[in-house]
Amino acid sequence: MSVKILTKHFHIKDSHKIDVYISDGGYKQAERALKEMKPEEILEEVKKSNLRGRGGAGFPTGLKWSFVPKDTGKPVYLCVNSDESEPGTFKDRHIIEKDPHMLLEGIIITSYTIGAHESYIYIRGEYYPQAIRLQEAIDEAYAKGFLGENIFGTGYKLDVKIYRGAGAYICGEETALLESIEGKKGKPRLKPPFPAVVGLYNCPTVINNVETIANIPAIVEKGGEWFASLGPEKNGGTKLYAISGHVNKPGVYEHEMGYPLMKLINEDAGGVIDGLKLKAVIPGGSSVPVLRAEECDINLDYDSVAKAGSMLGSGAVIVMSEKTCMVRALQRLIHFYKDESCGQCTPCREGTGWMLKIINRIVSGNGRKEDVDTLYYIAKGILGHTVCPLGDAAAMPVMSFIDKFRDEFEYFAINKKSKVE
Amino acid sequence: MSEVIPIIIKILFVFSCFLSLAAFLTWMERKQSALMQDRIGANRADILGFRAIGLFHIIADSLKMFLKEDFVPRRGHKFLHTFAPFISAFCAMAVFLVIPFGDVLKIGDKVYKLQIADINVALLLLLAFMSYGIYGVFFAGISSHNKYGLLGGLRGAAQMLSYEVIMGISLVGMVMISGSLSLREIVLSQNKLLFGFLPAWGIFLQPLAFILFLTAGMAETKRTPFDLPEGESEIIGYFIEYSSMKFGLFFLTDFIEVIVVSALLTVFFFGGWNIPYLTQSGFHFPWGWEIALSPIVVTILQVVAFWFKVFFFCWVQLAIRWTLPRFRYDQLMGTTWKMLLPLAIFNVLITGLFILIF
Amino acid sequence: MSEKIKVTINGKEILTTPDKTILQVAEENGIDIPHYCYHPGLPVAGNCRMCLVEVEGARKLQTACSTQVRDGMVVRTDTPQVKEAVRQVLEFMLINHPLDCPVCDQAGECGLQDYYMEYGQYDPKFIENKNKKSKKATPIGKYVILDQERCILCARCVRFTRFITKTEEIGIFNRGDHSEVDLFPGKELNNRYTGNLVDICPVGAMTCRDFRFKCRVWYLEEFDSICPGCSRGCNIKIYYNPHRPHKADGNRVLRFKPRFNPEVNRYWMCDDGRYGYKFIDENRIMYPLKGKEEVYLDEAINSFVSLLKESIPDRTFYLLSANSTNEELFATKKFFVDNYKLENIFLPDEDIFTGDRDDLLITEDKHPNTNGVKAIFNILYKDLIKLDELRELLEEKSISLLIVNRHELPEDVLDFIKENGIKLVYLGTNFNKTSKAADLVFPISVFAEKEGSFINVDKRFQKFSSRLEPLGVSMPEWVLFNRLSELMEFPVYYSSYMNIFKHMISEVGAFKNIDLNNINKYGVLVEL
Amino acid sequence: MSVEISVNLRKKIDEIKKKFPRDKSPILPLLHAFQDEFGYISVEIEEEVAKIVGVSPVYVREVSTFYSMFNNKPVGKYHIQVCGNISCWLRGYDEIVEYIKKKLGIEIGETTPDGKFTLSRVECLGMCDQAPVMQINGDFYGNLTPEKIDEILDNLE
Amino acid sequence: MDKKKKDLNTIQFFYITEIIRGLYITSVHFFKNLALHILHLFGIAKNKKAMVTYQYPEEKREITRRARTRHRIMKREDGTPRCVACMMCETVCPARCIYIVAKEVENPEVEKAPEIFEIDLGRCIYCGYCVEACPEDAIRMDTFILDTASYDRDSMLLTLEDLLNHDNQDDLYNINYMKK
Repeated sequence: MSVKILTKHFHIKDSHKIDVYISDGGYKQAERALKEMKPEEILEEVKKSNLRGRGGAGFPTGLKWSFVPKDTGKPVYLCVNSDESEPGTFKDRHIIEKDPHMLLEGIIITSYTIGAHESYIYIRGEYYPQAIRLQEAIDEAYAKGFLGENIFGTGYKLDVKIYRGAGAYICGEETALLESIEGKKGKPRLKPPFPAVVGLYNCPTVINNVETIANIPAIVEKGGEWFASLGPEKNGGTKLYAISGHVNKPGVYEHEMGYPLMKLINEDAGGVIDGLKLKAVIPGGSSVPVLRAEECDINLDYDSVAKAGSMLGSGAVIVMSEKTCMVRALQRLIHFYKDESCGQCTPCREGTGWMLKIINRIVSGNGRKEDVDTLYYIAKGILGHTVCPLGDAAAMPVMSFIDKFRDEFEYFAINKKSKVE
Repeated sequence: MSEVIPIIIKILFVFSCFLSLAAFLTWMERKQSALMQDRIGANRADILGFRAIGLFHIIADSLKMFLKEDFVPRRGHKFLHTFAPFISAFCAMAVFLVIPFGDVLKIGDKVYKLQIADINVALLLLLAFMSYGIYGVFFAGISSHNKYGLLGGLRGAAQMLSYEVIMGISLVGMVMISGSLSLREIVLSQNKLLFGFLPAWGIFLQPLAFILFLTAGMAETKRTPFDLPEGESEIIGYFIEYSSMKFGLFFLTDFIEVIVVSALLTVFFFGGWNIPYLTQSGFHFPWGWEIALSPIVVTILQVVAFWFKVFFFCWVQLAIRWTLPRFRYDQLMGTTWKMLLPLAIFNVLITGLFILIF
Repeated sequence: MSEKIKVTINGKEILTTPDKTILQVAEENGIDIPHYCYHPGLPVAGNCRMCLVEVEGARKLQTACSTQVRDGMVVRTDTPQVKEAVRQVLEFMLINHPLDCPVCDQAGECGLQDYYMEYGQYDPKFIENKNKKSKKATPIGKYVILDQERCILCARCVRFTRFITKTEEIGIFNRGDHSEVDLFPGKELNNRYTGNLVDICPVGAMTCRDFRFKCRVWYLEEFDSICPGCSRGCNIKIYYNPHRPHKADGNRVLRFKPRFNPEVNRYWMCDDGRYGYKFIDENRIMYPLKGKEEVYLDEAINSFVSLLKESIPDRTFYLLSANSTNEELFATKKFFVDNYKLENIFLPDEDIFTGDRDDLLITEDKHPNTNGVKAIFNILYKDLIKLDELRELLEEKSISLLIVNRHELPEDVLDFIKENGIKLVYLGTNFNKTSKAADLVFPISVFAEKEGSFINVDKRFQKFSSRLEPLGVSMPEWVLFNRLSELMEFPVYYSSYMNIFKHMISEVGAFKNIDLNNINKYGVLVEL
Repeated sequence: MSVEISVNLRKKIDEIKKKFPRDKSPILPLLHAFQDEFGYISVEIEEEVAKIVGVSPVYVREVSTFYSMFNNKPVGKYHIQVCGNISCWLRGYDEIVEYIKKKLGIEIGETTPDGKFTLSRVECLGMCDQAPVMQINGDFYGNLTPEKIDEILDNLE
Repeated sequence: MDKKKKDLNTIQFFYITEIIRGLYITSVHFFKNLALHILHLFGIAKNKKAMVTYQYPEEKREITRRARTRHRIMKREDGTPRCVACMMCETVCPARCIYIVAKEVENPEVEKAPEIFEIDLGRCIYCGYCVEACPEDAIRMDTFILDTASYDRDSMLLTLEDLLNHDNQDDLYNINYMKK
């Protein structure tokens, strides 16, 4: 069996309870970090670990932390992004449900490193039971003195607060998330300035994904080099792969970076359902380009997937069998992006609505052959012209679906029925 | 007293004849042009639904002329402006004083010459009056305080002066042949036969003079193709600021001049009242036939013949007007001085030579 | 910021300062970058995405409105990518924009129309139904009408109410392509600058209820002027309709719009001033009145002269107006004070210090030129007389001739005048009760019909010109005093406006730092 | 029409204000609290929240209309939200939602006449491993089949 | 001059022959038409036309269906004018013969309608630009009413009522033109 970092407590009963966590060696690293290490040392370890942001963009975490300006006189904030709304993604939910204290320990270390005394966990509004569980964990940690004033007797002060979203995919975008915490509409901000300089309440802010933060205790424990050794070059550590769709055993599987995709589908997830043939895979959550079955022979790390013309994203693998109609599948996706577009900037606001109207028309049997080109044209018009990456996220699947399954779209538009159904 | 009454009667007769002919020409011009152009022409004026092929337009026109506002430009010369049309009309009409429209009328023992005044220098009088006509045009042009009027007036004056010369010289030949300046004498001189059958009309004796006179005469009337002083499509000419009956006079003068030119053509080149082979006792054809007629019938025939010839030349002039386009101004002046004047002088020389020889 | 940096836009090297954005630098140098959400008077939003430009080294196209210039930056606005991007963004903007330009009052000065002509997708691909929104042509305040369907969500209005008036009435509700600009249910716009929303709206989503449908904007012509609504002296443009008199009941002036002046009003003006233009065309005195009858000007002037000659200066009383221009006041002073030797010349305080003011533009003093009166007549605020006390004053000084410039006299004064047979001469632009009670009325042209200058509350001397003809025989006051001077055989005679203006700035001490040849378009500060 | 605030809610409000003291941050938690209490966010509630936070009500309305979880119309006692995104759709969303529609006799976005159920379609609920999924008033139900739906809905009734 | 003028030959140079030729042509027309007219008076040879013109009020020339004739304003189904007073026609009109004053309409779908819509036929040059410019297809020039002459200027002014007074959508060619 491969190394488990994030899921190592998952099998234990009541793993979310603080006592269980402590008995399994929890909060040791936080204590050690606060008492023995300097923030610079931790930062150095994290940089060495090649840990890349697990939220989707894959930005090196250590680098991100180092952007925080020192001595601005303003407080520094840590925001943990748990607004896990990308279709196909559910790994953060597993961490929060089964091991919230690992996350909290990570938060303590991270906050200490960047000098934050206040930390927000932005959890999506739909995760109501999970929010309750996390709140329980925080309360337990406060009771033990791991949070609050004078942590571990070091005099270090940290408050962790949960902020519940209310159903907006866009709040997963870091600046939109900040806006949301500030009590506004989740409309992404213009960058620059980046949140590391001007973030929450105009103060320097670090925003990291839950999975990223949960990796921190292990890095502190075993050192950055060990972590970096786990995956291929520039891709350190293990990754939670969330697999869903037409597979027999959907779920979260932890593997080292660079785990082969076909192995994940066939071995971990138990293969495609009903023994059907594989048709397509979306390897990193709905917003990344789709891969055809024959392109799926790749390793799952940021660089390899990018080489194959897609993105690892959040590591959410969505598997589609040969029975899947790609037109209808794209309709679902466009519907999602149209629904979740914040409406701030023009191309995304109008473009997604327009794409939905066209694909709805195709699906309802009123399509024309030109519509496929129009769809592609609109997607191209959105791509790269928006404030935030949601526009790109909406455009990329459309372009890749049409690139790779154009025959199916044209068949539907001309013959008014699906090619596979 | 008994001298005066016949003259008054003759004046009334002549004036009623050519004035009604002038009025008739206003209608005829329209109708003729219409027929030449496959149109139907003026036919709208009606009295109780009766249209009389447009003849009522003459009445309608004159009514309109009389009823319209009489207008003098604000900065125009009021006296000259008013006076100019009268000069024009008067000079044109005065020519008829000397035109013989018949031989003589014998009633009982009285013999009346069918001519208002038989003056022995009639030709000079005639040319003089026609020259005076220029004043009308010129005054009209300069009194209007209008640049188009002025231009028209200048053009008119230059044109009329130039053609006046041709007109005079072209008639010298006929004067030489007849040996008189009296029109009556000139007509009478044509009342014989050449080679026994050809009437000794000016046209046969002086064909070149006929063409020259016709051209100059038409230029005198300032009608197409010599209508540069008016030029409807460009400057509207010397009477641009005229309205009502003052314009009417110019308009009428136009037609009177047509008749004048026709009458002069008749007198000089078509034997005036002469009808070939008709003598005081009746027709004497060269091949021997004779028709005896009473003198009064002969006189009537001659008068009718005169007016018929006049009418015919009116028709010809109108036809030319609606056939030819307008000259350019340089062409107009070039034609007079470079072509017509040498030809006219040449004509005089040739005539002199012939007279000398025969 | 004296530090200069070098930026290259479309191959043109530009020296500028680093505190500016690409869009500002481009605009200063005559390079047109299309934009909707950017407005120089508002914070940057960057949401319309029209101002995309190519910045060398950047992976994606950048918004010119939000990207600050750096030294050595190379920007291109004319590459095919930029053009294609702008065209597509414009197309996105238009897909849900209703095609009701024929109805829309913005047509003719609409950002969408303008840019469509330049960047438009002339081969439209959109064949779906347009989104319907909840408010189509709904009044949202006294002066503004909202049409959500025409809105392109540039959020200029939202930012205006948030950052300029700080009244925060407008928000963008819902999300995605159902986003709509609206007020909170049951509320309406209740700030005093709502007209600016109409100005800043780049499309026809917010149109003016007052101007609505009166006239098409392309019929209008404009000239620069100064708002006479209060002593702020906001710089305005007057839009008038010279060629189509059948519109708007024949009124010439149809609207005021603010004109940029960084020292006075920036980009804005208040509703009171903006919609206070109606007096220019309505209820005007056009011809001199003697008693109640219209008379020829000569006759009226002769009557005035005989009145002046009958009354001795001690028994004559002149009420100045702070609506007169400096030149008029100067002529008044020349005529009445210097030549006629009048001492009873006063400025009443009418509605100065009403307490109606705010921090943005509106001032208490509702006259444009109170400072001008101060400068020319050396009157201090404490010297102002109160109209309520006018009656006692008239009685005390046993006045026989009262000359009123534009004021509305209180009822008791009018009664007093009637009872005591005081002759009342009224100089004014519009009819009021006083003009109706006057023995002699002279028509004075309004500010929009004459050249002149005002001094605003901050002692800023601002000139204005005119392109309107005076209505009837109305004329500037100085022309009237000129005629009177002639008949009274006084020495001063002004042949033209420039004449009097030159004389004024050379003679009035407060104007000594005005340079005749170079009067700043933003006005000159004078010393009072 | 003013909003009556219960003692419990008042306590919650104070707590939230203490926890998120800065700027407009309390708006979202407050709206959550009010929605828990009243079931939906009415215009009056928005004004009330604005008063509590001390901002213009426009801000609150912007927020409450922006986030999909805040209902701006009254909903039934049980708000059934069926995930319609790709993973759930791949695993049979269409049949599930058809079944619920038939069972309750309503279309998406409607409320049953007795005011008990409101059916709506939502985007990904983050439960793709148990697709197809629905959420009823905060509780998740995964691996749905018609039989399971019967069981769940019947238990609610 | 691009084309060189044809040089006159010797005979033409003297002009006389050419004048006679011209006179011949015109005279032939004259006498032929004179004869025909006289014959027509007696009802003979009516099938031979003596003229190419039409005697307008009595005879009418055939016009095509696309001819521009007097204007009309189209109606909506409820009878209100389709015009929204956008002033496009007023703006484009080179003769400035259109006068529109707009008013507001309660219905937000319509919003704007003409209060005054007048066309001064005395000024109109029938260029048809207004029809081209109209974005609502509200103004058309297809009434086939040609005889708009009048004795005073006021009656040349068509009001909105006049312009709306037509049978909507029907074949106005047949109604107004052919049946006369």
